[in-house]
Formats: sequence, C-alpha cells, structure tokens
Amino acid sequence: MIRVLLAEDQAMVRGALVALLSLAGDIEVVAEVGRGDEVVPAALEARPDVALLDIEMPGGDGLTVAAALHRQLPECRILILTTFGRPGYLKQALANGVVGFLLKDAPSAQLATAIRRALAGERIVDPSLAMAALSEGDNPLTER
Amino acid sequence: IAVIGALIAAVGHFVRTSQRLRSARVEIARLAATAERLRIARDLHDLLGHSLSLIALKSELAGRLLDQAPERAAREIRDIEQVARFTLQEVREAVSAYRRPALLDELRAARELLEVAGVRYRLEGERTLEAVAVPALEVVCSWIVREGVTNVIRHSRARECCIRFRQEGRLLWITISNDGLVRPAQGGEVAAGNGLRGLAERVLELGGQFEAGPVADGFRLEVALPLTGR
Amino acid sequence: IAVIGALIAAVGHFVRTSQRLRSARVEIARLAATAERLRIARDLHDLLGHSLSLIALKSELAGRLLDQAPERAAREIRDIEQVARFTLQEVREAVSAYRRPALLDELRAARELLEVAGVRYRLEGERTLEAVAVPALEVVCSWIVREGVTNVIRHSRARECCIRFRQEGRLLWITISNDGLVRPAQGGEVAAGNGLRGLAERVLELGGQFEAGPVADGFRLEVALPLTGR
Ligand SMILES: Nc1ncnc2c1ncn2[C@@H]1O[C@H](COP(=O)(O)OP(=O)(O)OP(=O)(O)O)[C@@H](O)[C@H]1O
Ligand SMILES: Nc1ncnc2c1ncn2[C@@H]1O[C@H](COP(=O)(O)OP(=O)(O)OP(=O)(O)O)[C@@H](O)[C@H]1O
Ligand SMILES: [Mg+2]
Ligand SMILES: [Mg+2]
Ligand SMILES: [Mg+2]
Repeated sequence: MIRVLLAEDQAMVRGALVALLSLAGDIEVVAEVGRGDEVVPAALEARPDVALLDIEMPGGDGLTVAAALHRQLPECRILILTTFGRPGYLKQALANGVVGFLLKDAPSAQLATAIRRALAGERIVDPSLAMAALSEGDNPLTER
Repeated sequence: IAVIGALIAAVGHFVRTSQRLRSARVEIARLAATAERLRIARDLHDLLGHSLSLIALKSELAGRLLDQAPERAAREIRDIEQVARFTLQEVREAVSAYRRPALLDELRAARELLEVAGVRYRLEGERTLEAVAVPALEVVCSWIVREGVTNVIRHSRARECCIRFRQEGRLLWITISNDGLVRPAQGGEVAAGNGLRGLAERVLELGGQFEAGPVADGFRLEVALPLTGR
Repeated sequence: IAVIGALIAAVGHFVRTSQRLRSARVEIARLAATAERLRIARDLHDLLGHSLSLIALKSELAGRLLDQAPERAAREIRDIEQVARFTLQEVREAVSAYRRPALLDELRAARELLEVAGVRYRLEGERTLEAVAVPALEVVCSWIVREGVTNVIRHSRARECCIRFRQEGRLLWITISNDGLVRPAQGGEVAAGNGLRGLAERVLELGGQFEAGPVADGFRLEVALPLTGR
C-alpha cells in the first residue's frame, strides 16, 4: 500500500478525495489535515510515502509548507494539488522540492497514476498548469 | 549658441515625449488589461476553483458509489446540486460586480456629460464620500448619480447642477439639484416615469429616504441612505 | 529674444506634454482595465451561467431518478462530471489565453522554468530570430517552445535542454533537444499524446516540416516553418 498524506482545507473536497483514493486499491490515506501548519507534525508521525498538498490553506500555504516538509522528510514525494495555475506557482513549487503539480479536479485514476509515478521518481506536471505558468510570466506591473 | 542648443534639446525632448506618449498608450493598455485579468483570475480561483473541483470530484464519487452504496450516492448528488446553485449565485454577483461602474467613475462621467451639455457642475462633500467609503452603497449611489444627471440633461434647461454628499450621524445624504426647470410640474407633482420610481423603491428597500420634485427655481432629488448598508 | 521666446514656448509645450503623458496613463489604464473586465464578465457569464445551471438541473434530475431508473441517474452523473471538468478547463484557458504570449516572453519563461527544474538551458540563434522577425509565425513558434519545454519537464530527466533557431533559405528551423530520456520508447515510436500531434497538424497546415522522437541520448523535436508565413 502506498501511504499518502492529504492536506486540504475544504472538508468536502478532502472527504471526496480520500474516498476516491481509497477506491484505487493500492493507496491508503494515513493522514488528513486541514491546515498548513499541521502538515509537518502529521507527516513526521505518519511517515507517508507521498504528500498531496493544497496551496491555499490557513496556517501556511502548500508551497511554503512543501519546503519545510522536504527539509524534514526528504524521502517523502510531494505533489501539489491546485485548481488554477498562477504566475510563479510552478516555479516556486519546483524550487521547494515538489515533484508534481496537478489539478485538483483530475479524474481520480489520473491522480492515482501520478502518485505511483511520483513514487517511482518521475516528475509530473499537468500540461494546463504548466501552460499557465509559462504564458503568464511574472506580474508585469511589478517589473516596472 | 547655448540657447539654440537648449532649444534644440527641448524640441528633441518634446518630439520624443510625443512619441513616447503614443507607444506608452499601447503598452499601458496592455499592462492594465493584464493586471485586471490577473486580478479576476485570483477572484475566480477562490470562487470557482473550489466549487467546480468539488463538483467534479463528488460526481465521480457518486458514480462509483451508485451500485454499492446508493444512499451515499444520493447524498453526494444532493451536495452537488447545492454547490452548483450556490456557485451560480456567486457567479452572478461577481459578474455584476465586474460590470458595476465605480462611483468615482460615475461622477467623472457625470461631470463630462454636464460639461458637454453646457451645464456648470459643482461637486460638494467629495471628502465625506471618501471618508465614508461604503462599498455596500456604491451601487445605489452610482445609480442615483446616473439617473439624477440624466434627468437634468433630459428634462431641464439647467445652467448649473450641484451634486452634494453629506454625512449626518448614520445617514449619508445625496442631493442632486439644478436650476432651469422647464415647466413647473402641475401642483408640484412629478410626472410618472420609471427612473425615479425604481430608484425610490430601491432606496426604501435599503431603509433610506427619498424625495424628488420641483423647487423654487429648479428641481431637486434628495436621498438619505443608512450607513449600515443593508 | 525671439529665440528665447521660442525656447520658453517649447519648454512650456514639453511640460504640458509631460503632464498629459501622466494623466493619459491613468486614463488609458482605467479604460483598458474596464474594457477587459467587461469582456471577461461577458465571457464568464455565458460560460459559467450555462454550465452551472446545467449541473444544478442534472443533479436534481439524477436525485429523482436514483430509485426508479438508476442507470439513467448514472448517465446524468457522468454528464455532470464531464461538464464540471470541461468548464474548469475553459475557465483556465479563458483566464490565460486572453494574452497571446510573445515569443520572447515565452523563451524567458522557458528559461526560468528549466532553471528551477534544475535543467541547464542553452538558446542558440537568437540573433536569427530577431533578423527573421515574422509576426505571422510568432504564435506557432511560441506554441512549439511551450509544448516542447513542457514535455522536457514532464517526460524526461534532462540535465540539459537546448533550443535552437536557424535560418536556411526560406525556412526557419526550430530544434528543442534534451538528454535524459526516461524510457527509450519501444521501436523508436513515440506514445500518442495530444501535444505533439496538435503541433504537427498546425505545422503541416502552414506548409512546414515536423519531426519528434527519441535520439541517441535523449529526445528531439524539430520543426521547419516556411518564412513566407501563410
Ligand atoms: N432634473 C429634472 N428637472 C426637471 N424635471 C425633472 C427632473 N428630473 C425629473 N424630472 C421630471 O420628473 C419626471 C419623472 O422622472 P423619471 O426619471 O422618473 O422619468 P423619466 O426620466 O421621464 O423617464 P425614465 O423612466 O427614462 O427615467 C420626468 O419626466 C420629468 O418631468
Ligand atoms: N522531451 C521529451 N523527452 C522524453 N519523452 C518525450 C519528450 N517529449 C515527448 N516525449 C514522449 O512523447 C509522448 C508524446 O508527447 P505529447 O506532447 O504529444 O503528449 P503528452 O505530453 O504525453 O501529453 P499532452 O497531450 O498533454 O501534451 C510523451 O508522452 C512522451 O512519452
Ligand atoms: Mg484550499
Ligand atoms: Mg429618468
Ligand atoms: Mg505534451
């Protein structure tokens, strides 16, 4: 069984994701948290193979939390789940030790595949998120 | 010679500035549009991302549960319906908020309109307005200004129009007055029209006061809005 | 004295032009932002209003059908899932596609992305690109760079990626190559995907040549575009 930690502040989304992942058969959600600052403690206790992190959460956003988790539990593969790509997100995620950047609404079979592939050492980036990151660049107004 | 040098420099500068004026336009427009789009993208993220992802996940889950646990599937389906309806409402509000002109834009438009119509324009209590700054009232305030000024232009031969904002305790007063009444309305009565009636209804709904009609030398529209918003 | 007069006039003109430059900026930015907002509001309204209403209706229907006609309920639920995902995708595209990225922006973004992914990046023939400067080809070039670089990040363990532009007669060649192929595709065949297929179609449409596949130590995407554009 692949041990997964899920961090997502919206309880309904979290519930649905847990139920769907559990139906995959080879995945077990060993920790669920709804706040950014609960991720590292929960991970240190549950020792997941893979962590799925939402970006916007109270108590610390997923991108920042990823850096801390990567430092403290480097063997844990970190995937970010998000709904929209924003300029700079993908860049920051990759810089913080994240190996995958996925859509939250992806079909659960796709999510399960991504989890398995991440564990096998691959990097997974959803194309439409990569697109958003590439096409927007940085906020042009702050450049001037 | 130094003077001529300076002159040439100044003219050169002027020419360059004019050119910059032109190319800056394009660039500024592009940047502003991009900034606006990013802002909306952020709004959307919060508004739609959650809801639509939730619907996608829950519908997949409901489909899987249908055979083994129909009562759980039914619960998921009910959730989906609720989320969809709620989000639809939110989208409607967001869309009308994007369409809504900000009050300051409305006042600027009013000034321009009155100017080209040859009506002198005074704005009083703009400071009050900024101090008050109640987003909840912005829509109705914009509406009042628009309807009031349109009426001045359509129904009067005003030479002057004054828009005044004033705070009194928990009330925000807005007065739009003009001279040059065309025909003293019979018995002080104002002919039926949709503009003022609709406005009056909205103001009363908000718990405010509404008055409009001919005065000594002109016409006055006066509204009080409770600052608590709604 | 005439010269000094002219100088003063020129300087005065310059100062006024500068002021105009500044106030024009504000105004242009405001107008562009408003235009963009209205456009997006319209799009969103049409796009989301429709989808969310559909989801609300279909979920209500699915709930009713659950007991008597579970297989019809299942179909409605599948529809909901599709509509939700499709809509999210549309929103994503709407938000990012309003601005077609310029090729130079695209190349800059590619460099940054490869850098943080720990992939060394080389760009060759940038000079060619500037000399060629064919607006008609900019969109497809940007597309090639975006898909190519996304693929490098998604599918390889590249340590190095090279993007090369080269002109040969009336052809513009673009090559994106990387080392670190993850798994040598069976028989040199590339797995089916939409990215390269779509790109190939577009390139052939433009009368160009397209080739993509594993090479000795990595992967190479190579495209030739006729400089006549279309
Ligand atoms: N500023 C004004 N000066 C003179 N008369 C006015 C003024 N404002 C309103 N009136 C009178 O009050 C009437 C009612 O105004 P109201 O705005 O309700 O309707 P309207 O402007 O005629 O039509 P609409 O429904 O398009 O607004 C007008 O028809 C006009 O006779
Ligand atoms: N740079 C690369 N390194 C290694 N393999 C690659 C590279 N580019 C493409 N491939 C292989 O070619 C296949 C087809 O690529 P293509 O871009 O068409 O599809 P995709 O990236 O898998 O999906 P999408 O439709 O989202 O682009 C990929 O699945 C991958 O196996
Ligand atoms: Mg969240
Ligand atoms: Mg009227
Ligand atoms: Mg691809």
